[in-house]
Amino acid sequence: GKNQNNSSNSNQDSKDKPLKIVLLINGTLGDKSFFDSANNGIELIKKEYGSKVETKTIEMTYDQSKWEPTLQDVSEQDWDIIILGTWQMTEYLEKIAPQNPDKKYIIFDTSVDYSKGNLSNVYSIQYKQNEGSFLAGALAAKITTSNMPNANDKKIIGFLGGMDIPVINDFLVGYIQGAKYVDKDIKVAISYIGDFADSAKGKEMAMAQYDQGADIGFNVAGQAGLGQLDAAKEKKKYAIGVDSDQASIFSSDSEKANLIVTSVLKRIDNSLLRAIKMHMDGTLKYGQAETLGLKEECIGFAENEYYQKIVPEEYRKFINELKEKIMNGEITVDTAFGMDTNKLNEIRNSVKP
Amino acid sequence: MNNIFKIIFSTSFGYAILRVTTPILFSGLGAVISDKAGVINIALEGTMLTSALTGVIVSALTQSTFFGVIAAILSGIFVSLLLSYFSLNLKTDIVLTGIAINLLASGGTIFILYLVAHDKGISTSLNSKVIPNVTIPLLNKIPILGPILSGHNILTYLSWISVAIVYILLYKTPLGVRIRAVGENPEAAESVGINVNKIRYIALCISCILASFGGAYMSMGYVSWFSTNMTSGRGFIALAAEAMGKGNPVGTLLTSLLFGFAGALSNNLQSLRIPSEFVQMIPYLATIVGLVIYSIRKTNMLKYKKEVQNA
Amino acid sequence: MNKDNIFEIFRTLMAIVISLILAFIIIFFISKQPYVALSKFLLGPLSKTRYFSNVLEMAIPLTFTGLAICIMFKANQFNLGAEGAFFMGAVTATIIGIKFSLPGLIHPILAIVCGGIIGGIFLFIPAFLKVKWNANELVSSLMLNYVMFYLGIYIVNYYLRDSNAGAMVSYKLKTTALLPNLIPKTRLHYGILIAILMIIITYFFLFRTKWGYAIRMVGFNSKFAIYSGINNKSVILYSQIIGGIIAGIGGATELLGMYSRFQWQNLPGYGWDGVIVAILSRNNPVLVPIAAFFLSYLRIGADLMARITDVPSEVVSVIQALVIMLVAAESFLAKWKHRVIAKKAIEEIKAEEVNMNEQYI
Amino acid sequence: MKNEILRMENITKIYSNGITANKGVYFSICESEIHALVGENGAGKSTLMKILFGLEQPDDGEIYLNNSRISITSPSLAIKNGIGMVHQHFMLVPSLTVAENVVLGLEPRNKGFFDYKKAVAITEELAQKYNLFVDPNSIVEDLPVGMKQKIEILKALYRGAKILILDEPTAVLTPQETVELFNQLMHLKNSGHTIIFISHKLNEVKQISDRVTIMRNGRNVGVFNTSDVSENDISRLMVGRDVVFKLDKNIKKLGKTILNVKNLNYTSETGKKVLKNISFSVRGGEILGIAGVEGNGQRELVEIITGLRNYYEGEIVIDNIRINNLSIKEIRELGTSHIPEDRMVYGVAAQGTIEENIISDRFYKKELNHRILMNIKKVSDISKDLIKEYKIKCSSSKQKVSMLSGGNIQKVVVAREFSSNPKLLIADQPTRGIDIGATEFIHKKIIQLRDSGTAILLVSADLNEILEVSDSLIVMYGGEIVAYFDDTANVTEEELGMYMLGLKRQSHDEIGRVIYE
Ligand SMILES: Nc1ncnc2c1ncn2[C@@H]1O[C@H](COP(=O)(O)OP(=O)(O)OP(=O)(O)O)[C@@H](O)[C@H]1O
Ligand SMILES: Nc1ncnc2c1ncn2[C@@H]1O[C@H](COP(=O)(O)OP(=O)(O)OP(=O)(O)O)[C@@H](O)[C@H]1O
Ligand SMILES: [Mg+2]
Ligand SMILES: [Mg+2]
Repeated sequence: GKNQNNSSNSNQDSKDKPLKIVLLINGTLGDKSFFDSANNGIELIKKEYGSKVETKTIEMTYDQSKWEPTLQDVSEQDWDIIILGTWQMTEYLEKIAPQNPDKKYIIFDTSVDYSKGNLSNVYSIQYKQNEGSFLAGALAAKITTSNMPNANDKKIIGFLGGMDIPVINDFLVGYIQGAKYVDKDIKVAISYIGDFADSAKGKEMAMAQYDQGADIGFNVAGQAGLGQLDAAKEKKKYAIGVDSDQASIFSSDSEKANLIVTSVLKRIDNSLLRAIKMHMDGTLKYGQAETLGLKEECIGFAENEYYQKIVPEEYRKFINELKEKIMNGEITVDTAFGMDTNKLNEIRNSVKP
Repeated sequence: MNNIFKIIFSTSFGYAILRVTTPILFSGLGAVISDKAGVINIALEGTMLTSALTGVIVSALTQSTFFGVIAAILSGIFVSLLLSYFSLNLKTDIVLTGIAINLLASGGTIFILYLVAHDKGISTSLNSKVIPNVTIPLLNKIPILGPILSGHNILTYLSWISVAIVYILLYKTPLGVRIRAVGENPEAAESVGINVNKIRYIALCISCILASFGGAYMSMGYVSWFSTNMTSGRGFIALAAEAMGKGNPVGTLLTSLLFGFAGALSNNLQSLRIPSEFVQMIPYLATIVGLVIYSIRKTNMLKYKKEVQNA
Repeated sequence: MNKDNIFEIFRTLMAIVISLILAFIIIFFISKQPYVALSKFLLGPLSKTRYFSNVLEMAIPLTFTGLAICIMFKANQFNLGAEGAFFMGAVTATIIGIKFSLPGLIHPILAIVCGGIIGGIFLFIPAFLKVKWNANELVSSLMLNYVMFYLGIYIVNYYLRDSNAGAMVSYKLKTTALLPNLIPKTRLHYGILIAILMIIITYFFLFRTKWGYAIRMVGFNSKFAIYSGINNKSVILYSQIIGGIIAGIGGATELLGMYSRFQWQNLPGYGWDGVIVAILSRNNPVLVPIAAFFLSYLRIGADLMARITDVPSEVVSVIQALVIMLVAAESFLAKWKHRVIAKKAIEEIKAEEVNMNEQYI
Repeated sequence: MKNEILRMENITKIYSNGITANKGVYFSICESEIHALVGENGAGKSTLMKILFGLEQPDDGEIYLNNSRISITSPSLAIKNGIGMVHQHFMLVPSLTVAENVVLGLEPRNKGFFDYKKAVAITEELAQKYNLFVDPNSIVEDLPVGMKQKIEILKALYRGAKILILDEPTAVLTPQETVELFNQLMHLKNSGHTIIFISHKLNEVKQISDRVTIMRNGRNVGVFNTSDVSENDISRLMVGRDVVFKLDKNIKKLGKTILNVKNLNYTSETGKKVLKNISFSVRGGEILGIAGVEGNGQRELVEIITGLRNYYEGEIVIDNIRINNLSIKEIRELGTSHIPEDRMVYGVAAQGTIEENIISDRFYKKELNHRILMNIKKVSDISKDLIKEYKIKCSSSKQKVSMLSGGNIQKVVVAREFSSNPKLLIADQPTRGIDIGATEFIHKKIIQLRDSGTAILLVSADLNEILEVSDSLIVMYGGEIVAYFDDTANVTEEELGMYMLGLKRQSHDEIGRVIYE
């Protein structure tokens, strides 16, 4: 009763009342990865629209038993748009969204199953992280076969994953494909830390990869992956960051920053701002999923000062060409989504050092 | 298989073992002291986490590694006081107190990190200091041993020295005798005028100080930042190492090394594409197996003795 | 109800009040809306059926692990493997729920039974190592937790993984395997009945059967038990196996009641919570649900506070820790209690003396 | 009258479980006296002394030392005030050496380190001075009780105790050791120490003390010059009635052999040969006593017969069944009962209720179980009957055993072990540390059991008891049987003492008679 009144009121008065947006984080902030990026999206939205929006971010923590109740709660409150992310939330959303047809939902990094019907109030955003990591793989392959100062003559590159899960493997598959695109004989040392928190273990594993002959590694492991950057500094080898511009995180430590050749960026913030803009314009396609990649600038490559400085121009040009090729569909990058474990193992074994 | 041996017999692997061992050894020694005093310190994990954060924050604020470490230790002492007050004065079950403190530390550190660094994950926005590595002059020249033993973090060396310190403390000082007496027969200790609670306070305090060194090592040596829950169960592994080392400082050193070995092995084997779940199991399986071997040997020795005697 | 119990209740209430005051002080410093925050914390769970149901939902797994640990602690076996057994119970239920086709009632029962069996088998390991070679069960069970975790993850990852899913999760369980909801519009499921049943069984087992008696005697004084002819080793074995079974059943129940597929990527932590519950309930199965409810209420209240107000969720764990430590503080107010008892006794003695003197006169 | 040195006035102590242990007690001692403190189990003696030693805090009352009021809130303050205490239960740290135990808490130091050499020297010096010879370097857990007793006294003396509290020091000593201790006490007294001496053995009280304070039910019921009162007077004041000191025994009616031990040899974990070729047997209706100084193999013998220890050589037969490979339960099912030496370690689960403790040997039996569940009414009835029969002082059958006094705890053990209709009873120190009333009661029960045909093996360090209660007797020394007496009536304490200390031994043939078949 009361809630419905509230929400219909807010719909009527939407002209003068601010647009109320809530972001649900099914984890905690501080991951330097997509939750932080999503939260940054909210910041961007605030910056863009000021008092025209009212926002809130709720951390639901990693305890899964809390996720559904929270989603249900905010759906009953007077929010206009509810933003949430990750595949794990899809089932709850598929259940709750139809019960609250007057609410709008934006879900990122996954898509709801629209064939279930009644989801015309849900907009899904997916990312082509494999495109970004394809470029990372290609760059890594170029570097390991180069005679850059910290490169060796072994054709081994590293991949440090947080956990053996589809999103991470989507990065991996693109990475391997990119590396092989450059040189068929590239080997990839692959390690999974087992969680996203233990940066010391991340460092250990990265050290092990460097010891085994890798001269560049790509970390896709949230904060645990940052251990790789320490390892790179200690072993004087290269690293590629993920999600946020990791070289700039360590800009105060130039020795380290100078080894981080680039970072693959998953711009959830951009994608959310884009979505809200489209919502304001009335062009957002609720009831549909979109997959955003390099083209939409939702996947990016940190072309910062370090990139310019460390990576020879020749390679940068090469990467730019690849980027073009991916954007215009000349190259299609494989994805780990929907790939079964055997196929994945086959790929991983094919590059075993 | 070949690859595995190549890895195991490399000096960098040996070096890695010692690096992985350090925090476990510190906490394990901490567990030795508290165990000897008859108070099980489950809060080692929380203590490490707390001091890891404190070290980072204070070293960033003061721009001094030294003060960072000192502050890390002070925070460890603070945790020990909390633990002692509740478990010794208010008689809260010490295991429960330990669990509660771990809970408190895991949430509290994130909260404080957020207050200080406006970040809930990692302290990289703080320009914190690191404890340097040192090359040991002559040692580093020796082939094989040199690269394994030299060039470690100061705290790694301190952890080895701590084994001796803890040994001397327990077996060669009046305090040590009292700690052991209190652990073994508190009534007896009380009856000779020893203040049992005071000794336990002291033991828990030393225990937490040792764990603090482990914590400081994590965030100011192992890596150069604090990140949430970065200790990832090392405090519990230390408890296991202590129990397996039968509460003996030297035994604890050996079992910590075993852990370090298994941990380093698991970190290295990953890239050989053995299912990661199994590789990650290695350290824990190794402990269980180690524990069993140790226990079997002990049981057999007893049996053997009997048989010989009664033959 | 005797005087001691009254005092216990009073002491517990005082501890709760004091820890709430502490909580309030903390909240006051960090929140711009401290009164709202506190009222959400305290009363939030009662404000909606759904919230209250959340409390009950969470109390279910806590009850299971609490009971499991209760039995093991009662036998003085410091086995912390309930965490892993719970996890493996859930994995087992997942296997049964996916790979078997069975009619409605039988399917969950089979899944839960198998979950229990697997839990029991795993906790048999530390027990066996202890009996056979006197290996410390605390260490082996602590380590075994990790082994069980990685094994479970391996099974899900390699045999049950839904490759269409965007995360490392299993296929959906067959709907016949799920435990239906008890009250519509909430998530409260039939598992609560299983939990209640388990409380009753555990209570009777511990206090009314010869096996329970043996467990308690071994726990009190194992030398006494041995001397009396009780088979210490078998008690050590079966107490831990039963603990594992209960934890395994708990894991299976939680999975079938609350989830439609397996999706844990970490140990869910109910094992440690079970230790808290067992200690708070002083290893008494009858008090386990109360302790579980208390802990669960605290958490749901704190969640609501964090969700609705500006108090960050991390502060919640700080407050929780304080509450738990104070509530379990045995000596808290003990001096005061002693003074009350002593005063009364001294009066009685004086009265006795007067009587005696009168007799002489 | 000598000078009063210490006075406790109006002491009241209430334990937090509600038990009032001392009710307005007045207690005073003089310089250089030996002052006995007697009373039944639970009368409050230990509590009063613990208050004096700072281990417990009184709820009311004052303490005056040399007429100035002091407050003793911790043992260390008591020690500072020159008060030392030797506890009823040893307060030693088993894994430490004698010297370490002696100096614990007041350790000699050398540059901050523990000076072990000095500790040894101190111990030796003290031992010399007070004639209390011990080996400073041995580990305490390996030592016999007599030795432990000496360490306890040395501990107190090392701390400069002028007032020495001895809580039942003789309960575990042989007559010779007691004599030795008394010599030492006299020596101490003459060198200006004051000794408070707690004992249940009134003959000792008569023998050694100058004055005696009698406690009953938490109160002081009188102080006397020891020479003015007889043992009977004391016991009457203590118990409130006359106590019979002489046991009436029927002539034994011997049955068939129940226990037969043949060529038993046993080596301990530490490699010491503890039992050497022990053979004897006990028949139904007979009480065979085993005398011996503690640590001469009696404990191991008992533990082997009852199944608590294995890996031995030789053969043990109970009621015609070889028990070498039987479990404790099976041995008990043959009709064996066992009163263990240390009731707190083996005899009871202190945290359990009286009921739970009473059924520990029979809880699994059909009569106490319906199918799955136990028959709690039956359990409760059995317990109530036994509480009544054995006069166990308690508030209910559901009371925790830890709240009972020592004597009543022992009665719980005795009630359980006697009520299973044993064919064989092993009674190991059945009355150690309990008062005369309870001792008398237990002795009577043992004899009752014997008269009903049970074979009884009685192990005791209390010679009085051994001679009074047992029919025949063996003496153990150094793990061997060194003497056998067919009839205890023909043995004197002194003679027994000679065998116990290894000063005398019988010929092979004489001992051989202990095997009847
Ligand atoms: N720590 C304690 N807590 C509770 N009650 C106790 C405690 N110690 C002793 N009591 C009780 O106080 C009463 C007096 O005990 P106390 O030990 O002083 O007796 P006692 O005269 O020394 O007896 P005994 O001759 O058996 O040694 C007993 O009823 C006993 O159960
Ligand atoms: N904390 C306690 N709570 C309850 N009862 C206790 C406690 N401590 C001791 N008692 C009981 O009180 C009695 C007296 O205890 P105390 O420690 O004074 O021994 P004691 O008098 O020297 O020994 P005993 O009574 O066996 O001769 C014992 O029977 C003991 O079991
Ligand atoms: Mg290369
Ligand atoms: Mg006493």
